[in-house]
Amino acid sequence: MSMARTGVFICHCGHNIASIVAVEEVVKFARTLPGVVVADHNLYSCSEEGLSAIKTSIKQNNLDRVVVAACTPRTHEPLFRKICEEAGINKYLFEFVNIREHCSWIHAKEPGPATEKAKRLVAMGVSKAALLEPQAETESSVTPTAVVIGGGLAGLTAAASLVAQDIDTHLVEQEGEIGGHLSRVSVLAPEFDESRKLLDSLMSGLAGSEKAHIHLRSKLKDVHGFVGNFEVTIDEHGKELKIPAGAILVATGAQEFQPVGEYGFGELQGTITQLDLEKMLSEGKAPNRTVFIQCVGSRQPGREYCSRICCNTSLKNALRILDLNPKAAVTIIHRDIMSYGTAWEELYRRASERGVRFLRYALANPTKVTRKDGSLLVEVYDETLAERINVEADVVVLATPMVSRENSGDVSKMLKVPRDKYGFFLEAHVKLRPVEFATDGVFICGSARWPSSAKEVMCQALAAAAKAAIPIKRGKVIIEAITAWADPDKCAACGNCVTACPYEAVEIATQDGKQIAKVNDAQCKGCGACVAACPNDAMQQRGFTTRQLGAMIDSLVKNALEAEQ
Amino acid sequence: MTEFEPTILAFCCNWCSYAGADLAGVSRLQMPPNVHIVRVMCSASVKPEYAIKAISQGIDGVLVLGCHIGDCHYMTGNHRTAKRFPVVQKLLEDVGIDKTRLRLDWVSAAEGEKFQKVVTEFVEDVKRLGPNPLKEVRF
Amino acid sequence: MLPELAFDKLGADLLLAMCEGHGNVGPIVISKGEKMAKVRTDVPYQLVTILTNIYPFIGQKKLALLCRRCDEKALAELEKRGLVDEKRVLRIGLACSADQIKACRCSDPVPSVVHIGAPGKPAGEDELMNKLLAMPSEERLKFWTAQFRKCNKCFACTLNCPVCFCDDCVLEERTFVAEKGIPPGMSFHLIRTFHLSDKCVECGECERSCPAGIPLLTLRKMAAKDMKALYGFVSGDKKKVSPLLTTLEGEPMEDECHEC
Amino acid sequence: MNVEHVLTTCPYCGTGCNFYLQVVDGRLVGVVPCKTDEISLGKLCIKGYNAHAFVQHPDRLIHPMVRQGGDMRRVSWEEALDKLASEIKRIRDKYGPDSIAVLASAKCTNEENYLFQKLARAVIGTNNVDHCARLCHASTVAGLLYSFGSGAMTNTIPEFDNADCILVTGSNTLEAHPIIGSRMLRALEKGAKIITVDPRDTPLSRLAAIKLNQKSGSDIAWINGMIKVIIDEGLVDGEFVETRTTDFAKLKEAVSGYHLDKVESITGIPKDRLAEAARVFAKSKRAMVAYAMGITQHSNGTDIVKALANLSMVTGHLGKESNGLNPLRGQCNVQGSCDAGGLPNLYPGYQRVDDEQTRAKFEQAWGQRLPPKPGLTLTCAVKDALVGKLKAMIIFGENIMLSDPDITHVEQALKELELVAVVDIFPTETSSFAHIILPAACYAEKDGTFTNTDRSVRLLRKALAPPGEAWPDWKIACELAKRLGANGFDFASPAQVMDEMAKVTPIYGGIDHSRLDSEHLRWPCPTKDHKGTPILHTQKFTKGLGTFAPVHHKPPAEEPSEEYPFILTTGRNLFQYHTGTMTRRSPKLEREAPEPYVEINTGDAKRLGIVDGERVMVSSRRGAISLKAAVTDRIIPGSIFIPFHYAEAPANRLTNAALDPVSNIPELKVCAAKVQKA
Repeated sequence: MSMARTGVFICHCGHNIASIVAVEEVVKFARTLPGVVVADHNLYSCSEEGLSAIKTSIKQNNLDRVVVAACTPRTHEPLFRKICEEAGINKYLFEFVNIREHCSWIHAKEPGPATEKAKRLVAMGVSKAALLEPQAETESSVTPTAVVIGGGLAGLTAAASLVAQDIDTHLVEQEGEIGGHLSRVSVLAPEFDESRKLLDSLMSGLAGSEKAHIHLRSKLKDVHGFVGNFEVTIDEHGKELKIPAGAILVATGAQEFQPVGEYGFGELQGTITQLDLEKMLSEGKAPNRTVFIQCVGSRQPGREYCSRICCNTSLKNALRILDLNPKAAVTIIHRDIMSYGTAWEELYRRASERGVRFLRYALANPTKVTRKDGSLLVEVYDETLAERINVEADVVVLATPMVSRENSGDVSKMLKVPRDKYGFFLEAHVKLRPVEFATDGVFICGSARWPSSAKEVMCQALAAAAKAAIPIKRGKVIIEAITAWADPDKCAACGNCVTACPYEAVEIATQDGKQIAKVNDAQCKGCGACVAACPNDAMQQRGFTTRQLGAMIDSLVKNALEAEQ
Repeated sequence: MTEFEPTILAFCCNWCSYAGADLAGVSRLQMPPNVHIVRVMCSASVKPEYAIKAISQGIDGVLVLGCHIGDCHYMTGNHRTAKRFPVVQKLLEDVGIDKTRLRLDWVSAAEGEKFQKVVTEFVEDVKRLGPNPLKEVRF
Repeated sequence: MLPELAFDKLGADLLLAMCEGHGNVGPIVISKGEKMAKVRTDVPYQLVTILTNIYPFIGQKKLALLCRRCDEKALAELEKRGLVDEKRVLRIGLACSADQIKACRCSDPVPSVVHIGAPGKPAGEDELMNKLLAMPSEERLKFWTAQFRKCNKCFACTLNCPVCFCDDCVLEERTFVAEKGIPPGMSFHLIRTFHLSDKCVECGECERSCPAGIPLLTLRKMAAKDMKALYGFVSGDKKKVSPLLTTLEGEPMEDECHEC
Repeated sequence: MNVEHVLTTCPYCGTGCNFYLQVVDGRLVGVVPCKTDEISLGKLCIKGYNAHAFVQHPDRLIHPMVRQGGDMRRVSWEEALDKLASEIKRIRDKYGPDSIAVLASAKCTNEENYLFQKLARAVIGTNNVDHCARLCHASTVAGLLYSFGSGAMTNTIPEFDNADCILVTGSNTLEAHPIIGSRMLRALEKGAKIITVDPRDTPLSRLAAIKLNQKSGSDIAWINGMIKVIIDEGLVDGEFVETRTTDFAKLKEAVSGYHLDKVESITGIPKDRLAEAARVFAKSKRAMVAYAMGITQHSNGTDIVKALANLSMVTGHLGKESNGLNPLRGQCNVQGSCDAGGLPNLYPGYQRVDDEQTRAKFEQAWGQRLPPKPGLTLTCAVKDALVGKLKAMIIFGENIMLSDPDITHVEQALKELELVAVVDIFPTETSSFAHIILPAACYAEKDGTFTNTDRSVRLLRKALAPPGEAWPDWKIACELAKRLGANGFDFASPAQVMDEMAKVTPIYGGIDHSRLDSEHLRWPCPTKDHKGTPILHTQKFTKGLGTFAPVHHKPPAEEPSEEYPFILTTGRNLFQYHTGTMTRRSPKLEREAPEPYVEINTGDAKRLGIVDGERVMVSSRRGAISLKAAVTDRIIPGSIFIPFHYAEAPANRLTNAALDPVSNIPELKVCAAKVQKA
């Protein structure tokens, strides 16, 4: 292998880097590094001028490695990779060095040491770059079918959107009927629309189309394959059905927490949950004296999160009670009312105007509910008045949080997608990839991710459907070349990698008479777990080979330690 | 005699700790300039061999940072990391190298402060230990 | 009697043992009908290693070998990784003599079935290990660097190791063992110790075959102690997956791991 | 299905470790150490563990070839041998027998070397038989014959275990003789003091109690300096000197001028350190000296060896267990090839060809008139070829195009020759000049014996058949002899050859293969009931009284100059062996040391602006080579070191063919060189 021809480009990032790191000095240093044929600096590497400068330099010096020392690869790597491609070299021959977030910005008071560190970081990058290899991204075809798991508002909305885009869509619902919570709630705040109407319009979208396939009383049983080529096995009341699919949407929603034992729930007649109340109201029954208790079972040790929708639901239902029964007395006992946004805050105002009583309690002084001659007695210590108040009620509504579905664990295992510690699913990136999972081709929407209002659920569902439609419409998926491979000469077929892989992407196969590990590129997510598990350095990850990382360590040793002496 | 400035190598996973380090930067959280980050996709891909190689060659400390348990981008990657590195620490201890020179910790993408804290603490710890004795050893 | 046991009772095609010849004691492999010289169990050849050398060539043949407790464990580690087929490897239980047990500081000397020799008592803990662990770490480092300085990179420790299964050893590469000629230095020995931490069966062959007389078995025992302390893991059990490959499930998920 | 473990002897250094070759159905699959072997104790070095790797390499020579015009043509054995025989006849008839030289081989067995020299002397009719011992220990043989009367290790390898003091000089023992090195490490563990004297840091010197870095070519100065200290401080073993030696007065006189300041200025060794070393060595109860090429490969090598003999005698460290002077022989059978008479002036067993009675004995035994005058040494043969005095070389398994000094001259010499016949296992730099190439069997493919450096005669046992049409060298020698019309070459096996050799070689008198199969025998072993001799000179020296030789420091033939400021010294590394014919075809060894390099001191490198790993040009008055710089403080300033294994940058392009007048050993260890950025 001939010596690499590396170009190094140090970014001033205006003052962000240059005001701390002596950029010219780093450039001079870079020129002394092995394989570096040109080192230069730009005011803003990511600007038009910056980019074209790099491009010209690549061509003029016929570079085959490019190192940019600037900000973070997490935001800018794609941009510079693109420039490399435009300049005619493989984009995987690019290496990013972060001297802003990881240097100038965090050593603002030590320009000297920061400059030295920047040099070492650049040297490490250059030493890795020298060992980079061009990579070809693999393509694989996509089955033009989507599977939506969950027939609630999220699932329905997503499915309707997919069908509208003329995509074969299977909707898998475990209950006997479509709708989920939507069919148990009569009106949707803040506009007080009838949920029935919404449900019907969504259903009508599906009913007519031969693209829509609805599976009731069906459970997810098994999932194999990878983006574009999944095989989803479901159990449709007893009989097994295999669905080939290109994308999978998780819309399994959440469920209402049953506060058994709290505030006499289950023992004291009259203590109910929001869904019980929804049922009463839908039958036109509105109690005379109602007390809502908020945050029952949430925002407390063990379940720290705020369920986000309970306050608004209580406000909505308080107003509905007053609509049906203007004389009714309604009290909301809360820890603080979370009616975020204009519309919800408006509800809060109306509720207070119409005499809904708000009492604030603290976790430290729990509210007590007892039965006293025919009615319920709610004893609450009001934090604002700093005194104990007794409220009598016919109905005490316990506003409990949405919790993750018991079976979300199984779904997580089958789809190999992560959950947080409360059992809600974790998206790939909270800002950059909010409706996707790290696992390509699997998407998330609705309360399965986090308790959400109907509006939010629908936004997410539409977003997820749009995202899922991309590979299907494109007809192929491109797999980033950070996948692993096994060096057949070194592999001893000990199977460590097979055990270590979270994605069943590695198997021991026979290749010309020898047992060796084989990686399925499309299934490999490039985590590198197999690399660390391999005792013999046979397993390698593209773009992160042990030789590349080893070279970075050697470089640091050379430039930091040998400098010392 | 100027104060001893340790050379420290850090491995950060792309999804959490590296992002956490970025956040620390964006938030201008100041910390000592001894730490050099190598980006990997997941802490599970960090071979103990790297730490051993670095420490054997005289690097004063090695930091391995991953996502919090349960938040791994690859589900259980960091579980393996959590299983692996305590063993390496023990082995270092067995041959007489202070295990403090190798630290494993978790930093999420939202924990700029945690990143700053871990880095600052670690640099302090290693300073307290003094230079890696293997620097002096001639084999 | 050994051939009868191997061929007639156990139904083996080949028998691997060590016996006298040319004024020495060495390994032999015979098939049914061939006669063998006097068997010498007092010379501890690492028969599992010899087996793994020839294993790829013996096809579907069944091979019986003299099997000490540590050999059993080594075979378990290999079977666990699908590297040998237990149906093709038949064990003739060999109980180690008191001297051998002492030499290996062996705590688990008795094979599951004893065909030859009398079961011996386990030896106490490795004295050198305890001495070293009691030292201040600077002393300990001094000790090991002095030992490792003698290393002449012959690879006897890997070549003779029954559970080292790689043909090309990572220690031969420059990726992790920096090029500093001989001796190879600390990384060589630490990496090897780590690689063996979840499979070493403490047969002591590395120490016996080390021309430099480095107390490698003691180092292995230290690692074994660590694995036990951390994960209650003891290698040599076919059913136990290496803790280095499993998740934390079933164990406390210590989130902040500040003992790290 | 047939699995065999064949006990045999290692083909590399002179330690002579025994191990088992693992053979599965004729396939060589591995090496297993022999735990009961008295020499190796079941330990091997990396070369030993890889001794199987090259045997079945595709490059092996598998059929005879004859040059036709430019290229080599495959022919039958018949044709090849007939051609060789007729060529030899032609040249002998035209120019006389002394125009032909036979190169025996330190890689071949005793039996084969016996046949080679018999072929030369009794069939071709010349004493022109020599081999690479000329390049390694010729000066030892000459020097120790003078001092003791016998040129071999006085003690045995296991005895190193129990020494209190080991003085190692000019030997990189852990790399060149690793298993002897491991014996020294055992001694170290028991508290022995190791003293090293060398221009380089070696793996062993780093463990030494006293490490002295000397300037190359200053050996006699420090040795005499030590002896002076010993005499001045009354540390002489008076009784030993009195009863066992002669010419002490001469020695005393000779060393009197070696004041430590003067010595320090010549050698660069701090005087107090040298004095300390002298005391430690003299005062130790059991002290052994081990040395190798660093001592012998000098233009005054014989004198240096004598100086070491003086040091051992003056301290009485001789003739007792773990007390002695021990030249470490570098090749598996370099000791044996000398024992077997592969030398121009000596018959088997160090019997002089210019001695009437001896010659008569051999003429009688071989039924042939034998030439009286000693033949050409290897180094002189090359010189004679250059001037057209020598016309033919029959080369058994040597690669003089890499191993000999100043190979530019060797190359010209080979081109001058009318007949170059090479018998080898692989194509070599030398065979590319051959008119006839004959494929030989390697150590694993034949029976025979090697004699290791401590005089143990060790059996080789055939583990598998030679590849293709290859023959063992003994058979080739016999078939050739027959075609030259000789009798007395009808041997059915090497065992029979050994029986004949034993008859005419007193020190091997009691040795035969059936004994060796189960016994460990060291020569001298005169009779069948003799158990062999571990320690030499116990009661008296072979020659009677040990003789002190008054020797003086003499600067090397070539000293650093303006233009060539460095002293170049050459040697081996752990992983490669000699000209690399075998090791470079063993993947694991080649991987460890894949390319040539020159070791240069950190300070010198800085001065020349050379960084580690950079390509540099090293040149001497004889040539230039380009290779990688290995910048290190493990070599003293002003000296550079190049291993001689690598054909792509042959150290011997640079080395000086200046010869030691007595032994004709070339000064491979010192020449003036310069280093430049390439």
